[in-house]
Parts: sequence; C-alpha cells; structure tokens
Amino acid sequence: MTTSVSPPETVPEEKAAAHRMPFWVNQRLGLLVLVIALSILFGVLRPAFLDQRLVLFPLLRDVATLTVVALAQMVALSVGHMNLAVGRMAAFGAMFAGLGYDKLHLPMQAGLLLCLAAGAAIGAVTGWLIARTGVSSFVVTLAMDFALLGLVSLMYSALTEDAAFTTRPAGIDALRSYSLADICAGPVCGSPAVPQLAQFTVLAMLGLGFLYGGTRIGRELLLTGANPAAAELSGIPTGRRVLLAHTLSGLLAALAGFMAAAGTGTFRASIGDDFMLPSFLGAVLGGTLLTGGVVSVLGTLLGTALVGVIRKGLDLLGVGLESLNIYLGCILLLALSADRIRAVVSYRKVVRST
Amino acid sequence: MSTIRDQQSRAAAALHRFSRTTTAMLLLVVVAGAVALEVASSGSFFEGPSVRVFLQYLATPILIGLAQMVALCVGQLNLAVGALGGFTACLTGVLMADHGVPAGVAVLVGLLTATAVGLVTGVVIVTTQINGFIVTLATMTILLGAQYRLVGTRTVDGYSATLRDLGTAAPLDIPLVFVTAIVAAVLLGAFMYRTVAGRRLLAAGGNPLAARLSGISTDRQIVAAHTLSGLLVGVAAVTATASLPGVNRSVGGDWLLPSFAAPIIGGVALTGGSIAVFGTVLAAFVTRLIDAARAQFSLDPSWVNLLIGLVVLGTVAGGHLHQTRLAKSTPAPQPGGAR
Amino acid sequence: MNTVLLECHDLVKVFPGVRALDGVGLRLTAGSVHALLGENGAGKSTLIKVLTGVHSPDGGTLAWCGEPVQLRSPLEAARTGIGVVHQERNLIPGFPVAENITLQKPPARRGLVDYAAMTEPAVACLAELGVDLDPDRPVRELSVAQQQLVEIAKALYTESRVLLLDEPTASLSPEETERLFEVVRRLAERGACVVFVSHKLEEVFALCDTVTVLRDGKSVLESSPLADHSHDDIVSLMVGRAHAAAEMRPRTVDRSAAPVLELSGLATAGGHRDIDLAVRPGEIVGLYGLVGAGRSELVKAVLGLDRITAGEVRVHGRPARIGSPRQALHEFGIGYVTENRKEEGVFLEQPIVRNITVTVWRRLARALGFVPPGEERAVAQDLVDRLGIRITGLSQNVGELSGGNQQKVSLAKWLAADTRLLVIDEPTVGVDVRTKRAFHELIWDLAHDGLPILLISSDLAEMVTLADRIVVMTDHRVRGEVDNDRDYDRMSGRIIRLIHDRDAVRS
Amino acid sequence: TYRNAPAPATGQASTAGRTGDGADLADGSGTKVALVPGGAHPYFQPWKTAGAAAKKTYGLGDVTFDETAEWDQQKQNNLLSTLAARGYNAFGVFGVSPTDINTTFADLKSQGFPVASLGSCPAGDTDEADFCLSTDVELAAYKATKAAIEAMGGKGTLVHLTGNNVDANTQLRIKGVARAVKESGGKVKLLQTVTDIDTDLQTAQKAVSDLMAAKGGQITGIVATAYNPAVAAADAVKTSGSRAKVIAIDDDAKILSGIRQGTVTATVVQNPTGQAEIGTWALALLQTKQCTMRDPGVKVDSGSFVVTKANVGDYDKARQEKTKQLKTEFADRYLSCG
Ligand SMILES: Nc1ncnc2c1ncn2[C@@H]1O[C@H](COP(=O)(O)OP(=O)(O)OP(=O)(O)O)[C@@H](O)[C@H]1O
Ligand SMILES: Nc1ncnc2c1ncn2[C@@H]1O[C@H](COP(=O)(O)OP(=O)(O)OP(=O)(O)O)[C@@H](O)[C@H]1O
Ligand SMILES: [Mg+2]
Ligand SMILES: [Mg+2]
Repeated sequence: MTTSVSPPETVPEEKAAAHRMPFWVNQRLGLLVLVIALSILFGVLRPAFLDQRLVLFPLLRDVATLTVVALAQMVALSVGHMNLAVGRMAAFGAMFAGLGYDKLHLPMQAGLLLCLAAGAAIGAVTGWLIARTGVSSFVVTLAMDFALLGLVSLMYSALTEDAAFTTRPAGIDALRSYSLADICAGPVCGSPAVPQLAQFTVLAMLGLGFLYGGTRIGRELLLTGANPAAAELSGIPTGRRVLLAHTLSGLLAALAGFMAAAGTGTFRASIGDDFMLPSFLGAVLGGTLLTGGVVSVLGTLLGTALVGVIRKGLDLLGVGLESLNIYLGCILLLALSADRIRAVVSYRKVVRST
Repeated sequence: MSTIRDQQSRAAAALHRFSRTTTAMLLLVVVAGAVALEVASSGSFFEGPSVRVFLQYLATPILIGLAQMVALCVGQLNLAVGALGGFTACLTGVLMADHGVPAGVAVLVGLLTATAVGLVTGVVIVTTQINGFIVTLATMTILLGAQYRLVGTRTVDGYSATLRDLGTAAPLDIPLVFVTAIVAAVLLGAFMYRTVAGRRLLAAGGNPLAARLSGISTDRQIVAAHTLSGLLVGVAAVTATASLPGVNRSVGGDWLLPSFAAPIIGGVALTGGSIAVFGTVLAAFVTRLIDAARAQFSLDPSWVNLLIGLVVLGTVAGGHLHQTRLAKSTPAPQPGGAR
Repeated sequence: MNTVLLECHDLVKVFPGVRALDGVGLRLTAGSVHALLGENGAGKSTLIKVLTGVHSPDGGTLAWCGEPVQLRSPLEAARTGIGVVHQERNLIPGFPVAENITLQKPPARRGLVDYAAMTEPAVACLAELGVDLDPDRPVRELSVAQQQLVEIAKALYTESRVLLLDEPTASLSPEETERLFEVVRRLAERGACVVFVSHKLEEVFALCDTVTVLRDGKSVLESSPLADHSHDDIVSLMVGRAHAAAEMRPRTVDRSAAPVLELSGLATAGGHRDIDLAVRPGEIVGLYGLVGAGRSELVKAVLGLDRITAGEVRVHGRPARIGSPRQALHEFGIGYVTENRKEEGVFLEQPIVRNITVTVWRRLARALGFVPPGEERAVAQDLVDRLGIRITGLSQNVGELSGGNQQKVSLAKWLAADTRLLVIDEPTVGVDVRTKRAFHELIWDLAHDGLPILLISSDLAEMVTLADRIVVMTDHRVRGEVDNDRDYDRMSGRIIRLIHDRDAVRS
Repeated sequence: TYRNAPAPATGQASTAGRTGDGADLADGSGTKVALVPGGAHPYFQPWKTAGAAAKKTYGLGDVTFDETAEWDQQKQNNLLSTLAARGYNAFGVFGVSPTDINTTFADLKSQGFPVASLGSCPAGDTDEADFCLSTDVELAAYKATKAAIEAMGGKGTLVHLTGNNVDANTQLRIKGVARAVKESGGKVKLLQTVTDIDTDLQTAQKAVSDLMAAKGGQITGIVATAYNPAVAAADAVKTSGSRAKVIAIDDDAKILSGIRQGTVTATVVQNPTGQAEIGTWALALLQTKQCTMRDPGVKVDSGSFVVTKANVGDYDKARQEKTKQLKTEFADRYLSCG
C-alpha cells in the first residue's frame, strides 16, 4: 500500500518517532486528537454525551472489553499472523469459567484463572500447529474457529438447559456495575465513568506494553513478524515465538470472553460471536501492521475508543438503523482522511525544515 | 535424439511437482469426497437432481472466492465482498420489483454499481493512503447501511420471472449460474495468465516496489484490482438474485469468511503476488461437499463444525509429517515458512 | 560523439532529517562510461533514483538533450530513454526469468502476452552477459548473483541511451564482471552513456572515462575526465581528507591446532559431493568460486537449512548435527552473516538499534527479560561509530539507509554477538573503500583474537587480503586449496587455473 | 402487501382504554417509552406503528422504536443506557440473550425505570422486568407442529428448521416441536432438526435444497420456526415439486403471499402489535406511578394463531380480539391502580 517514497504510514515506536520527527507527527496522537474532538463534538450536540453514569460508563466498559479483544489480535499480528478464532477462543475460555462456577462452585478468581488457562491452552495448540507445520495461520485459526464453534455449542447443549451457565459467583456483579466511584480513598472517590472491569484492560495493556517495549521476548516477537527468515538466521527461536504469540492471543481472547460475560450477565455460547472484526479494526486503526513487526498497545486502545465514540455519539443523536451504518462508515473514513492529511502535512513540514 | 526423453522427463518432473501442490491435494479431496458421498447415498449423489442442487450453490462461493482472490493478488483485502454483494442483489431486486425496471437493465445497473463501488474503494485507498483493510471495512459498513435502507426487513420477491427461470435453469442438470461462475473463472484465469493487464496486477502484488520501478503504477493496479473484484461480486450478486426466492438484508451476510477461505485454501498467499484460479474453484467444491455431507448424514451443525475443524487441523498436522518424510528426498524448505 | 544526453544542476533531495542530495550537478555525454563515486550514504543511489523518476527532486533542474524535462515516474524515465539497474534487486519473485527481463515492455499482441516472443530477447540479453539460465525458471529460485545478472539483462532489454548501473558488480565474481564490462564498452561504442557506480576502484579505473564524486550529497567533482585523477586523489575526494591505510597487525595461525569446524566427505541434497574443509582457531579460511558454485548453499546445509546426505560435520572435534541456524548459534556458537541482506540479513522496517542488538538481547536481559534501553542503545551506538554507519538516529528504520550502510548493519549484528565461529558470506558487498578497510581490520582482529572465520567472497582482492588459505569451489565440489601468499596477481592466476583446469577436464 | 393496519388498532385501544377502572392513563406527557427489539427483523416492524399509535392515543411524551442493537447483548445494553441518557424513562425490550436479559432489566429497574420484557421472556423462572408480554415460544412451536401434523394427515416424516442452536428460545422451540411429535404416538417421525440456518437467506436455501436432494422423498412436513428458513422452505418445496407441507412462522408479506399461493400450508402468527400497544400503555401507567404490578415479573402470553389459506383474510380480527382481551386482563388482574 505504501511505497518507499511516500511518508511512512506507521511509526514503529513512540520513541522512534520522537527521535527523528517532532511529537506531532505521531499517529497515536492523531487518534487521540480525533477521539477527543469527536467527543467534544458529540458533547456539544448532545450534552447527555458527558453523562458519566449512563453514557460514559457503558461506553468505557465496552471499550475496555473490545480493547482486550483487539490486543489479542494485535499479539497475533505482531508475529505476522492472524487469529481468526479470537471470538471462539473467548467463548471457549468463558465456557470454562461458567463451568467452574456452575458445576464446581469455584470462587470468582479461580474461575477466571481456569478461563485464562483454557484460553492459553487452546492458543498454545493453535500456535504449536502453525509453528510446527508452517501452514498459514489464516487456515489453521480458521479451522480452529470451526472446531471450537462446534465444540462450544456441543458442550453448552450437553451441559445446560438454556445454552448458558447462569450461576454467578460472588463479586461478578460488582465487576459489572461498579465503577471507580465505588473505590474511595477517604473522602475522595474515583470517577463513576470508569468501570472496574477496566482493571483487566489496564493490566493487559501494562503487561503487553512492558513485553513489547521492554523485554527481549517482545522484541523477538516483533522481529519474527517483521522478517521470519532473517529472525531465524539471527538466532531467534521463531517457532517458540509463534507459539508464545498464539498462546498470549488465546489468553487475552479468553480474558475478553470473561469480561464480556461479566458485563452482560451469563456465560453463554454466543460470547465472542462479534469479536473478529472489532479485533482487527482496533488493532489496525491503532497502527499495528497486518504484515507484522509493528504493534501499538496504546494505539489499540485509541482505535477501539474511536469506533466506540462514533457509535455512541450516533446512538445519542438517535440515528436510526437506516442511516447508522452509513454515517458510521463515512465518519470513520472522513476522520481517518483528516488524520492522513495531518500526517502528510507534518511530514512535509519536517522535510522542509531539514 | 534426446528431445523425446527430455520431454518425457520434463513432463514427469512437472507431474511430480504438480502432485505436491495444493491444487493436486484439493483435487484428491474433491474426488475422494464425491466418491464417499456417492457410496453413502447408495448411488443417488451422481443423479441429475442431486448434481444440480450441488452445482447450483457452488456459483456463489466460487465467484466471491475469485473476487477476494483478485484483491489478494495485489496484496489487498476486500472486506466489503458480502456487503457489496448483498447491496447489489437488493438493488437489482428493488429496481425490478418496486420500480418496474426491466430485468436486463436492472442486472446491468447492478453489475455497473458493484464495479463502480469497487472502483471508488480503490481510488479512496490510493488517494488517502489509508490501509485497504480499514477502507473496505468502512465501505462494508456503509453498504450494509445502504442495503438496509433499500429493503428494510422485508423480502423483495416480486421480480422478473425470466431472471428467476434463468437462475434456476439447468440444461443437462448443469445450472446456468454454475456455468456463469465457471466462465468467470476461466475468463479471469485467462486474464491473469495471458494478458498484459493481468500480469501487471500480479507483478504489483508480487513486489510492489519492483513493479513501480519497472514502470507499473501500483496505485493503478490497486484500483484495477478493486474494480475487478467489485465486478466479480456484482456477478455473484446477480446470480444470487436470480436463484434466490427473494432478496432481503440477510443476503451476503455470510460471504466474508468463505470468500477468504476459498482462495487461501486454494493456495493463494495473503501477501500478494500469487493466484490460483483452479485452486479457488476446487476449494469451493470442498466446502460444498461438506454441505452435501451434512444433509446426507443428517449431521448436527455443531458436529459438522467440530469435524471440519478437526479434520483440517488433522490434515495440517498430518501433512506436516508427510512433508518431513518427503523432505528426505528433496531440498529443505526455506527458513521462515511459518509465516 | 560528444552530445550531452542528460544534464542536471543543483539537484536537491530531502528526506526527514537528511539532505540526501544537496546541490548535485552531472553531465552525461554520449559514448562515455561515467563513474559515479562516493562513500556509503553519499547520495549516489538517491541521485540515480531522481534521474529515473523514482524520487521527485526538491530542487534543481534536469535536461535531456538540452531540453528541460521532468521525470515524474519510472515509466516516463524509461520512455525518455533512461535505463537503470538499481542497487537493490527488484524482481517479481514468482515470475519467470524471461518475464522479469521483459517486464517493462512485454511482447504482446492485442493485450495478450506473447510468451513465445518473450523467451528469445530474454535469452539474447542473458547471452550477451554470458549467462546460461533457464528463461522459464521463477527468479525466486535463483541465487543472489544470478538475480543480479537478471537485473542487468532486464536493463539491457530496454535499449536505453543512458544506462545507470548502481553497483552492478557488487555480488559478481571477476569473471562475470569482465563480461559485463565488455557489454558496457560495446554499449558506449554504440553511442550510449553508461553510468557506473562501484566501490571497487580498480574496476572503475579499468572501465570508466569520466567521473563524478559525491560527498555528503554534494558533487565535489563533476564530470571530469578520469585520466586526470589518481586512485588516491579520488579516494581523498570521496572521504574528504587524505586516506591512509593502516597496517594490519601480523597474525599467525597455529596449523596444528584442532579444527573448530571440520567437514569430511560431506554431500548434500543440494548436490555437493565429497566436501572436505577445516577451519582452525584464529584462521580465516576463504571459500572462493564463481557465481552459483554452491558456496552459500554449502554453508546453509552445514547450518541445517539443507539436508546433509553423507559425510560428517564436526564442531570442536565432536560430530554435530545442526538442525537450524539458531541451534548453530546457541549450541555451537556459530554465527552466519548471510549474503542476502535484504531478505535474510536485516529487518528493513525495524529500527537500527533492534537490528544490531538482536543477537545480544540475551546477554543484556535482566530480570523478567527486561532489556535496559540505555545499554541496548550503547551497544548499538558503539558499533555504529566503529563501522561508521551513516544514520540520522538509532531509531531510524534500516530500510531508509543506503545500501552499504544496510550491509554494515547486517554485519554489525554479528560483531556484537558472542560467537565461537563466524561464517561470513559476501561481507563487503556495496561497502565503500574506507569502511571496507575497517571491516577487514575488524575481521582480521577477530581472527587475531582467536576466532575462526570462514569467509565466502566473490571479491578476489578481499580474499587475498584476508584469507590464510583459499578453498576453491566450482560446481558444488571443492577443486583445490591455495595457501595465500598475499600477492594478488599470483594468487589470482593460481585460482583461475584451478577453476579452469577442471573445466577443461570436464569438457 | 399486507400491513398490520394501525388505524383500527388505535381505535380499539382507545375504546378498550375505558374498560378497567383506574387504568385510564391520567397524564402520560412525561412518559417517554423506548421499544427496543433485539435487532432488525420483520417480526418487530409492527412495533413501530403500534408504538406511534399508542403515543397518539395516550398522549405520551414520546415513543421511540430503536432497532440498532444488532442482535448483540452488549450493544443492546449500551443502547438502553444511551436511551436512558436521552431521557427515555420506560422500556419495552426484546432481550437478545434470554439468559442475560434479567441482568439488564435489573440494571434498568435499579435506576427507577419500569421495564417490560416484550416478545420474549427471560430464560429460567425469574423475570426481573415488571412483566413479560410475549408469545409462549414453546406453545407457538407446538401449535405449528400440530398444524403440520394435521396437514400431513396425522402421519409422516417431519423436519424442523430453526435458528441459532445455542439460544434459549431455540431450545424452547425444539421442545415444543418434540412435544407435538411425541403426542402423535409414533405416527410422525422427526427426521431432523436443522439449526443455525437463519443467518441468511442463501444459507437457509442451500440447507433446505440439500436436504430435499438427499432426503426429499421421505419428507412430508416441514416446520420452520425462523424467518429465513421459512422463506427458503416455501421456495424449495415449490421448485423441487415435493409434496411436503410447509408450516412457517410470523406474517411477513412474503409468507402470507406463500399461504395465498399455497406454497406455505400454514403459519403461526404472533401478536407483536398487541405486545407493543399493551406494553406501551402498561409501561406508561407504571411510569407515572399511577399503577403498580400486582405480581412483579408476571409472564403473560400475547397469543399465537394458526393461519391457513382459509383464514388468511381475517385472522387479524382474532388477534385484535386477543389484544383487547389482554388489555382487560392487565387492567383487572395484573395492574393495581389507584
Ligand atoms: N527513503 C529514504 N528515507 C530516508 N532517508 C533516506 C531514504 N533513502 C535514502 N536516504 C538517505 O539518503 C542518504 C543517501 O543515500 P543513498 O542511498 O543515496 O547513498 P549511496 O550513495 O547510494 O550509498 P551506498 O554506497 O551505501 O549505496 C543516506 O543518508 C540515506 O540514509
Ligand atoms: N532457493 C533456491 N531454489 C533453487 N535453487 C537455488 C536456490 N538458491 C540457490 N539455488 C541454486 O543453487 C546454486 C548455488 O547457489 P549458491 O547461492 O550456493 O551459489 P554461490 O556459490 O554462493 O554463488 P553466488 O551466491 O555468488 O551466486 C545456484 O545455481 C542457484 O541457482
Ligand atoms: Mg547506493
Ligand atoms: Mg553465494
């Protein structure tokens, strides 16, 4: 899509951009500006947009979940792979949590751990297959998607009456509906707009940020994605990195599944049905390359938030279904074009100042 | 003196090479699957009506697979395949049913609209330099909205009986829609392998920079690929309109994944530069065989999904073992095959 | 004879953070072979890209046969009559050789590609270079040097009046190089102008008649007759100061020491037979051969990238089964600098710092695998300084570097690593004189400190400078071995004889 | 094309409005009712007109119909809170996920909004909404199967086509069909339940055609309890020349025309108009605090009717009757006003 002569579409790392180009060339900043500008626009058009409890809280809860989904995809993309089974891995993980609560009466944390373990395990199997066979991740994860789709439905049909685990462990309702306002340090309480569910997102982002920003493994993941042949020849165990990426992807998908289940109420088979497109959208909007080697944790959050804000704004404006999607697509394109122009202009500016 | 031997050995080498391609494997799967179904259905699978039904529903997966393949071959993705198809089908249907446009004109308008949408998508990608993934995702969203706006929740069915008849006609039990798809595949294959324009598309996909340096405008190729992709989606939509009991907003809803699955299983790389027309067609056959098996054995869809998944995963793992054994007699794979 | 074909004045091209061209003038006259010289990153490739419409200049003027022109795209440049071989190979991997050669103007009738008509001119162009390649073979199956030859054939096919060759000989051996020179001379006689970029000054003096020297994006010498300048003149013009080669420390090899790497009776799936080879501590063993002799493939087989069908590999005396380059590195301490830097050597879309430190993260890592960015950058900066890599910052993407600087990055990675045996494949492809010297010193010093080195190079001069012994390969077999006495002419004679004696025997 | 005529419905509503004592809405101008279906579907279309009519009849502040939930529980939850932020203060909701919707209802209730579960009841025994006014899904499927068996002459082989397998409502439908088949005492065999083919028309058509090609000879009856399969089945039976009887669901124009043409033997229609009309009215009464639920969480059947060629012209009368009756029931039995 880009050739070497056009300005680079993504900047590999915040530091990288800062070093060579001024901070305002940064793509992430562009996204942040877009998110804020659109929020202000909607806030002006509909002051209710800034209603913390009724608008921002659910918005952020949604963004929190979808960000984790997009992070799961981002991890797979970092090694140049895809995970088409994100949604189903989420369902798979959530199923184990539900099973744990329903049949084993586990406490919430134990169920969560079970869920994560299941997700990581299924991710590991996927990664192992891809690494060992060298078959395109697209094909393997697609097959995995089908297998899990069948397996999850069969398990729910066999184990439950209503195709859902309805037992809710203590504490999960708090996760769903509590916000920072319920956490007080003395007289100072947090904002009612920030859901407690977001703690998982923050944790995931911090973990991945550290992994990709600070550690050897993270760098090796990126190089594996950037050029697998060169990575192998540089002594990077590419097979193991691929395995790790898919394991992490499965784990994050399962976490997202848990969050979605906690957010809506029960653990059911349809969790994750609509995860695939948002997972790519959030990651790619955020600056993660589909071809691997470049990721952005913060960008993933911003990309997801951008879509969430546009949708929420349109909902608030009362746009009906006959126009909603048309506006959604157009606004997205316009917003990105605007950002693109900003990027090109700032690039020119840098060139001129050289 | 050595020419005949040469030719023989060359043919043998070519055969040997072919026997290890994806296409050969798919061919094997298709034949084996068909035979298995024939046995299971105690001989009715190859009977006229069965064959007709089997082929009737192959048209769409083949056409959308080809449409996606064209986008993939220049290194692009087309996420709007389903939405564009659904929109075009609804547009054609509404034009005929609600506005009394003659079938021929409506079909033409449908094809042109799909092509134009493809063209616009390509132009937007090239001019804004926004990732094609995101642009087609946006067009997908817009088209879904437009489709709903056109038909709402109703099913439009009051349209041309001639078109309907053509859609279900099957001389010699070969449905016309299937013939259409095959003709499209053949034409596309000829275009890609034989024409300068087709080779340009492939060159731009294989190495965009090299193509550019050789005077091939990659931008133009991207636009061309999306336009062609749009046209093929248009054909798919028209055949769908002709063979469906009516069109509603659900049409095209299930096209996205199959459109990727066919070419990729058929051997097309996501990175661009490769095509596999025959492979794509065969992959569509394979998926269709699964449908047929599902009906034949009264399988619960959950079991079908589970089995498909496990079989593919098993084949992948088994194929790996086979390859390691093969490797003992041939050069090793290049590093980085894990991509 | 002396018509000016292409002329430019005050060309400026700016990339973020660097003025790649900063006032360059050039005059190309018909019938001449024009040398374009400069250190790595001086702006030669950028100039060529501006002249062929790849980059649009940010300033300056261009004239074709006296008329001002604007070249907006490679296509326009080609139509104007400018042909080019870029420094980086740019072929369509899946297309056959013939189609790649004719890509710019494929023979076609009514929009249909005429494959039959494609083969003949392609084979003719290849034959002119003395290359015998199957025109139907996909180029992805060719070796680096063969691809380079296809690139040149591709440029010949366009029959341009100005032909720009950006380091065409970088990965060619003297034999192919001489063939290319004949072609170039023929073209010049026919009234074309050939621009020749190379870091091998001997070649330049053997071939060219006018010269332009770039330094830091400025032309410090413009279209001047080459005969007016001496070798040292040119070097100091390029470097910007007098250039004195330091003497290398004397080095002796203990021939009695046990070999670190020993191959005996090795045969591979790729076609090698009866390969015997030993590398001792502190020894530099050269592996020489013509293009396609199978040197790179041999090393790859030893490192587990191809199957060994017979014979034995011993590392430190013990039989070793190496499954992958990674295993080779981590278990046996063998580092491998690949010849194919674009595909296997560097990560183009990644920052320089990562490209260099990839092999040392393990060493730098602290608790939880944390790599302290400061130390990481320090390691990288140290190598950048030592090798004189021209960059705007450590976070710059390697893809934005000049070819020679990319090569330096690819080597730097292995210099940073702790290896017990280093295999170096074509280390100085595209590296300028000064840095080549630095490379040589580095390699020499490594060997001096006891590191065994297996050096593959098509640059005979380099072989003679560095190697202690030179093993000659043709056709996937070892033809013999020559002890290096550091006399270029004598060595070259003996090596060529080794290669051709066998040829004579065979035919 | 057929429409659930809004005009007579409103007429009825206003007359019926006077029946129950104290159940006349005093002032609904402060009440803003949101009717939220699970997503876009023909079944919900009458809600739009019925809601608009109710707004006029009762002089409500506003009644909106918002189908942007796209069959995703999380999106629907979001939509509901957005609607609350936009000032809507009473909600009639078709829950996307019957097992999750109670949570959503509880959330809304905790913010003081009256909530009605319309068109579908939460799975399980509890209902956190004020009331549930819905077709008894299992009963409707049972009725449809009964109609099919009758059309088949009491014996033969039956196929059930339906939607998403892992959905509580689908499970209920499967149960309903099974019950009716069981009651035939072995004379009717349920050959297969084909699930997950409601995603789109082509999938449904393909599945049905494949089924007809493989087993067409045996099948004598088809019960479709989802929209796309119903449309596809009617068409497939016609083109394949099978003698199977098709029983469909709902009264979308396409299906009604099938009944008139004879490709569809019967359809089981539900009462979405009644749901929206009564639901809105009751919600308004609750919102204005004029009434309370006597028995919070009560489940009320909004009725289902078998329509065949014989009564295709006037089945709506029966339905309006039922709506009227529902209103009295609410006023007399479920609401406590005054
Ligand atoms: N696309 C690009 N983006 C940014 N900087 C670039 C780009 N291309 C070249 N440069 C910079 O321009 C300068 C000149 O590079 P150029 O490739 O012309 O050097 P060169 O003379 O060909 O060197 P070499 O002998 O190593 O090939 C270098 O500093 C390089 O980093
Ligand atoms: N990936 C490949 N597939 C098929 N054949 C290959 C491949 N790589 C190399 N070859 C062939 O193997 C032969 C030896 O190549 P190799 O790279 O080892 O040569 P070399 O001696 O290193 O010379 P040079 O690298 O200078 O061409 C060449 O004839 C080449 O065509
Ligand atoms: Mg250069
Ligand atoms: Mg080599």
